[in-house]
Amino acid sequence: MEIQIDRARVERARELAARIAAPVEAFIAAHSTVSVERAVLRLLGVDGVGADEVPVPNLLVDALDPECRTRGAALAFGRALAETGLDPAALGAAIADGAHRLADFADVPEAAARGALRPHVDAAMARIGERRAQRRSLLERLPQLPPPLLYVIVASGNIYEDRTAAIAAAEAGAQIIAVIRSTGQSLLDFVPYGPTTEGFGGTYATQANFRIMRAALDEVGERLGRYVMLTNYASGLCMPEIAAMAALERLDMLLNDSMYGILFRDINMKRTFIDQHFSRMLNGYSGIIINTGEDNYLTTADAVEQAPAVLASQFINEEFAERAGMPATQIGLGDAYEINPDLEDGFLFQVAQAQLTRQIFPNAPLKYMPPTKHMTGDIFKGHLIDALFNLTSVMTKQHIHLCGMLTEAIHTPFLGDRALAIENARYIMGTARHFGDEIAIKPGGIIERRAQHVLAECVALLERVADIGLMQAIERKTFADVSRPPDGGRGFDGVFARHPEYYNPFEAALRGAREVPA
Amino acid sequence: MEIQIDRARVERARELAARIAAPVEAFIAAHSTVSVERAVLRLLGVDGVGADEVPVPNLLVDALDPECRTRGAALAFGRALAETGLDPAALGAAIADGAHRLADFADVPEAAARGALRPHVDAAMARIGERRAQRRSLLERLPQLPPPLLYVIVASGNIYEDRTAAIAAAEAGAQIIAVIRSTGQSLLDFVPYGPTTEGFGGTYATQANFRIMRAALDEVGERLGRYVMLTNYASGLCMPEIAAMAALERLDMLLNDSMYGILFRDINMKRTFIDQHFSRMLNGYSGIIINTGEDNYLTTADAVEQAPAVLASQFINEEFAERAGMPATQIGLGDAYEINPDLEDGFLFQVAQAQLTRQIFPNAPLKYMPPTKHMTGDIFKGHLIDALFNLTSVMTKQHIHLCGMLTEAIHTPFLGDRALAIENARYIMGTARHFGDEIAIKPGGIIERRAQHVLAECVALLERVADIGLMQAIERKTFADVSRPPDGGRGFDGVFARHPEYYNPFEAALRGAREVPA
Amino acid sequence: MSAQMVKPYGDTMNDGKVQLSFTLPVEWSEAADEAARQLVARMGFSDVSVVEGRAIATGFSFFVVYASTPHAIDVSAIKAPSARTHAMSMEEIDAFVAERIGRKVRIAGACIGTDAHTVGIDAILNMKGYKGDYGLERYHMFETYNLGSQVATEDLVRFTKERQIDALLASQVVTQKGSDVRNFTELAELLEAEGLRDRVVLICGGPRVTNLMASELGYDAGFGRGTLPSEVAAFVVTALAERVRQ
Amino acid sequence: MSAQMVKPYGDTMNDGKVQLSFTLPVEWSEAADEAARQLVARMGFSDVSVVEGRAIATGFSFFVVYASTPHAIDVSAIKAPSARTHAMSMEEIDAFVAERIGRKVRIAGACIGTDAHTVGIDAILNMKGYKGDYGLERYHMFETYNLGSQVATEDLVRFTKERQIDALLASQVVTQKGSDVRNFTELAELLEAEGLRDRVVLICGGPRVTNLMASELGYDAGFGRGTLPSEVAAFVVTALAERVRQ
Ligand code: B12
Ligand code: B12
Ligand SMILES: Cc1ncc(COP(=O)(O)O)c(C=O)c1O
Ligand SMILES: Cc1ncc(COP(=O)(O)O)c(C=O)c1O
Repeated sequence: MEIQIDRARVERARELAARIAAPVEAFIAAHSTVSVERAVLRLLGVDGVGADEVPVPNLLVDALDPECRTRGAALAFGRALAETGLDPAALGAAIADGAHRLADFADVPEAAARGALRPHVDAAMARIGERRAQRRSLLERLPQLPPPLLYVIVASGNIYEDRTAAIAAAEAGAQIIAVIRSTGQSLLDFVPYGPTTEGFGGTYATQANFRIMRAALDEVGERLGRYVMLTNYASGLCMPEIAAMAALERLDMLLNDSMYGILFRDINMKRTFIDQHFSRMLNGYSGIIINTGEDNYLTTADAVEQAPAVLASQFINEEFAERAGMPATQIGLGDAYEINPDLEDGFLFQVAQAQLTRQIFPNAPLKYMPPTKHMTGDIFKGHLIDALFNLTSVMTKQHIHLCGMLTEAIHTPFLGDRALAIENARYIMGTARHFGDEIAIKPGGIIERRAQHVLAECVALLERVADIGLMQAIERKTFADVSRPPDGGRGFDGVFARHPEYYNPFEAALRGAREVPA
Repeated sequence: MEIQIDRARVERARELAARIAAPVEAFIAAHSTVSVERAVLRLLGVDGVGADEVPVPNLLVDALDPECRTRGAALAFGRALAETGLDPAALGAAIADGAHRLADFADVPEAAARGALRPHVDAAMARIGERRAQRRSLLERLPQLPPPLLYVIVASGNIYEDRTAAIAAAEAGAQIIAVIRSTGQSLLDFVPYGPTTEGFGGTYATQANFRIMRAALDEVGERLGRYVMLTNYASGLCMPEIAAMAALERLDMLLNDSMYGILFRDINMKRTFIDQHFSRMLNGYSGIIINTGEDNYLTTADAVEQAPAVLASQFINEEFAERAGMPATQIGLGDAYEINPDLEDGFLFQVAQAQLTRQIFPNAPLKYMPPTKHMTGDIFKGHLIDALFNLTSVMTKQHIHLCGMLTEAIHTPFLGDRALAIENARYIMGTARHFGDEIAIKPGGIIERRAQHVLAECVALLERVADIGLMQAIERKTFADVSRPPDGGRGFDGVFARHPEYYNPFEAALRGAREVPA
Repeated sequence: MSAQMVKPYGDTMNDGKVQLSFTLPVEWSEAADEAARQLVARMGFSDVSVVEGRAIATGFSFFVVYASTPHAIDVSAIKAPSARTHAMSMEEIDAFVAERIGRKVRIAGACIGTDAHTVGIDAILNMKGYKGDYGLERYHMFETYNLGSQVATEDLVRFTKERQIDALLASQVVTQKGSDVRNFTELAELLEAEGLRDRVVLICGGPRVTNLMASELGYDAGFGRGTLPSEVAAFVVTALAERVRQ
Repeated sequence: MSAQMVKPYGDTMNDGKVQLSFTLPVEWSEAADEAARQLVARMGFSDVSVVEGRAIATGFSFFVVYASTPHAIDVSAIKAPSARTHAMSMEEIDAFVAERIGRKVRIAGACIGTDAHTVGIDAILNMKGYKGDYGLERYHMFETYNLGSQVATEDLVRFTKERQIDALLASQVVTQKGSDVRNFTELAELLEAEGLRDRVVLICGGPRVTNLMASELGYDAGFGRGTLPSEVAAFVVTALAERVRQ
């Protein structure tokens, strides 16, 4: 199955994406954010919470005076490390309880600071490298079933109920488990701490919760003889920190988009661009596959109309990810099955879009999202819409397949709903396993014309964005019909310009490790 | 969408079917059955029941002495008509209550008998012709939606509850309503009389029930602006009579197969062959589309293995129907979606079979039966199997589409089940309306190879049957793994050889009207 | 009105047939099927048939059951007036406002509490509207404010006071742990406390909202799934016109 | 054994969540949704949420409902022993018969009453078997008679007597209006009346049969959906061996 598409248009789209990303990257290179700095501290080994449950990395970064902050938290912390001889965790705790103050070490020479940081940077890099190697060897010993990889969410709010649900789902055939975050966590400018049992529409992403879930899935993976992947969300104000925690706890995937937070969470665009870059450098090195959020264009507006925007966003996400050093095989671009089920030939349009994406991004582990918007309380019809989504996915060889729930319009999934959803996917993908290989798409037909139209419109859209610049374009409602000003939105106060002497030891280490283009 | 098939093989299969049918037809031409004779009387106007609810046509035919019977019931009845001057209904009643005896008119000259029959034969032919014309004009004024025509069953046992169910189904989108018969009616050697409210797993086929349902569907058809078709079963010991009743009451379709009764109801094969022939002559003239029963091969044995037998049966049914004067457009050959849902690539096999049938019988209003055997109490999975059946049907342009019920393994359909089934079909057939037109089947792929294999095996099977003769082949378990002896089974005592002077006025009239090959 | 008792209908009047499905936290076995059967019998059903029972995970089994309920309901006694009764087109509504109210009507809408599901309230308010029915922003005689998502009830009440809002539209899509009822109640109480309740037509909406629930919460109307903007507009102007008359 | 009370499980232990669907013979309206809600409440459920309600025909509406049941069931108290407990292979069974019974076992099976659904009983009896498990005809130590479909109970009892059958297998697939229970009961009573009941291992089967129901009907065992021939064979020979021993 192949659609004839104009390769020159695809080339043009990639050129435009590069033109769009280049100036943003220059901006990124000259700035940092509080979350990047906190991620650096976390990687060095700082953790725990102080008074009022404020995480120690926040306490430390908040304690930096503005001038000092522009040089990066690492230097200040390195000075204290050099002087006190404490290890990072102990030093963090000592600062948190007031026994030390970072400002007191301002006089320590920069070289000493760098020297004191070195072993901890190396240790962090080594630990992440080990996690990555561990994943690789587990995957060899406990191979997954062939894609589409069935992915389900757990969202009870309680990490222990989530664990029960995740194990049950894995037994039923799920290959990837995502723990949905509690409502609004993406807007918190800190990462909660410890195991949590009270979330709302989801469960908090904390390092302890990551660990609990990882252990449970490793155990069930051994039992089932196939590795079960774990996913969480790195969108929001703490993108870099969550990427760091995920790297340390061997998560396998992270939701991570270069524009989602801006458009759908009203997070400041500069903050987002800087954060996504550092988090993606980390993801690249830790072998984590990112999942981008193009599905959101489709749930908030008409899916037929939004198709070109989805493709444009995929090109932009790809470009930003590559600039952060990620290989194509870790860039899980998003798409979704959201066309109105009552539209005649809507299935053909879905096939067109899914196949177009597959052909344009042949090496990406595409993430295919299920129908949500048009799901209703009619669970019987909903199950059928999910079935055609499953069929489209297996036909067009999508990689990461989020199982749709027949109760999507009703509640976060029940344990039984998940079992039915997985049964649906397994049945459809088994009985039609090689259907996509068995058919050819009619040249000049509805499907092909639709794909070509979407591509053409996408190029036109990217041309406009390249002309005015991405930040301007976002301000002018080019994406998802929302306007966001460059200096508005949440988290802008956490953005700052780098001092010429700014130092982030991991940036260099990650570049070295992965030869990220400068 | 087209599969490459070897046209020479198709030609060969048709030749073989002709070779198979020819000797059977010669046998048919030399025989008649009690049911054929009763059908003749019914067409002449004989109806009603005598003592013990025995239908008058049965009383009359049973009263004929064996010798007289060999000349056909019409002659004896014609003699009485000529002599008494009564109309057929009154004469039937008079004989039923003993006021007259057919034997008393033996001396009336044959010419007088024929003369007395003529106006009633003409009236019957005219009435059936009117029904047919009425259907045609209704279909013009109240056009149906394009095929696949959604077909659902009603089966409450009570004709009035059935009527409620039928109206509801038509409103929901059904275009054809079949009233399933009560268990075992096909084994009764008479047709019950009057409206009935107590059936078992179905509702009795009676002329009064036909009329009640026809009236209800005509009414709802006017309201909805589209003609709603009515179907019943002509299989069994009363095939010709039911065909006659259906012609008079403007049914639009009838289940009618040349071998089903033999194989699946243990009805005598000679009886069946003779009965199917006369009933099909009638069906041809009355514009009734027959539905053959190949689905039964698949429900009683493995569907993958039985595929060649299904195709062979389709060729044989086609041949017999053509020999009875039916045009291709009235020969609704059967097929079914019965492959194990858990078989990898089973969907591809189903598509292969459905498309093969479509290509070999391009003008037949194919009847596509839903999954039944592999349906379980898991209604959610069942609904999905039905969905892929619906998809296959719209892709391969099947004509008569029996909607599968998610509760197939549980109970005869509830009103709500039918609504969900129709919703399923409408959703799938809408969203994938032109999918079949948009794809080509890979040459030499799984689908094409499967289709070619089925055709080759079918030809091999027909060769064997042609060699030994159809009756012998049936005895030797060639079909459906059952053996039926030529003189065994139900209803054999109702078969008799025609006297050289045998007379069936409708045979001639129907041949004249439709120019049936002799 | 005389009582009209109805029961679920399978294929025969009053057969009471109901389909159920659920998960039990038990390992599957034939005894688990029997447990499911007894459980459904204990719920008061008769003719219980466990048509599917199977393991879906270690320690969990899933069941599909058909059974008959003995219960009937008197539909003639159900009091659930719809808020969607005044069918008027956009043009008719604009004309109605011009004639009966004589000035522009000020309408504010928001998705309250922590709820960020704006698609529903946007469908009612935005120009574009919903299913071909234009949104309230397009009406000439409405001045419409869309406050967006996650709006605190205090902010909404302050806005109502400041802008002298005539009709207030609150949306809730997330219903987990009763958050919708809590937020709606809070809004109504705050308006009451501020002495504003009688000055506004107060409306709530969302996929789980019913008009009955709305009136129990002290709202003038409630609109559920599939609501069209013109239905809401018609209700608002009719209610306002009645107040004007009084 | 201590009580182990379980409730349906949605996403949290003991939330009692159940899904229901049914048709009501009423025209759809918001009041019909409310009628559905009250009806389910009357059935004893709490937190009733009518998530779908719509017209499916003139005078009929269809509903999907989620609700919580307060009922729990003590699974430790369920008595429903399975007949499928003696796992043995065909070879083991043949060897077992040779050793413990010392002669061929005579088995007769039929689809009784007016039921013509032979696929199920054939799956148990025919050589070919079911899901890769050979049928009883293939066992060396069985002499198997498949009497086919629509076999009158009298005929089956006569056959049992004449051929000195050891184990009798009766199938019922059609369950409408309780025909299965009626036919099974008739067979058991007739065997009793003829003084044959104690001489045979009496087994029933079919998609709606449970072992519990079988024992209530006076059968030695009952086998439901998905039964394998070897499971039935193992039960038969074990039961016969026990009789031999007694
Ligand atoms: C789109 C969507 C989102 C989008 C929302 C984007 C946006 N800007 O709105 C995104 C992806 C951001 C999202 C996020 C979340 N979502 Co959400 N989402 C949905 C989804 C798929 C569709 C909702 C929708 O847009 N429907 C279409 C509109 C047109 O319908 P409607 O809202 O019913 O509106 C109509 C009527 O109700 C009425 N109406 C509505 N409001 C009002 C107000 C008035 C005054 C009037 C008169 C009428 C009216 O008129 C409208 C037109 O007819 C639903 C599932 C579903 N299919 O319903 C889940 C769903 C609502 N989401 C859910 C959840 C849990 C979440 C999250 C908490 C997940 C998480 N942990 O992150 C977050 C929470 C965000 C938050 N803080 O609220 C759950 C809610 C469960 C529950 N019952 O409580 C659902 C049901 C999915 C699920 N099964 O888990 N979601
Ligand atoms: C195939 C089939 C037919 C075929 C039967 C062919 C044949 N030779 O058997 C035909 C087309 C002839 C047919 C006809 C009818 N059928 Co039918 N049919 C079915 C169907 C689709 C599959 C049944 C089947 O073969 N299952 C596969 C076998 C392997 O499973 P099984 O029977 O459960 O057997 C297993 C176990 O139960 C067990 N088992 C079974 N018996 C025994 C016995 C013993 C002793 C033991 C130990 C174990 C055992 O072992 C087997 C292997 O594991 C079902 C729907 C469905 N999906 O279930 C409807 C179904 C059973 N039929 C039904 C009906 C109503 C009819 C008709 C009355 C319709 C009509 N009005 O004409 C007729 C009646 C015929 C009659 N007199 O009985 C209804 C019954 C409703 C009810 N619950 O009462 C069903 C459920 C369909 C429906 N929803 O309407 N049918
Ligand atoms: C890229 C991305 N990140 C995160 C989320 C989750 O939302 P939140 O912003 O609440 O974390 C989504 C959900 O759609 C998403 O697509
Ligand atoms: C051709 C044909 N006739 C009739 C029937 C109905 O069965 P019965 O023989 O009980 O009428 C079927 C059912 O499958 C059939 O296929």
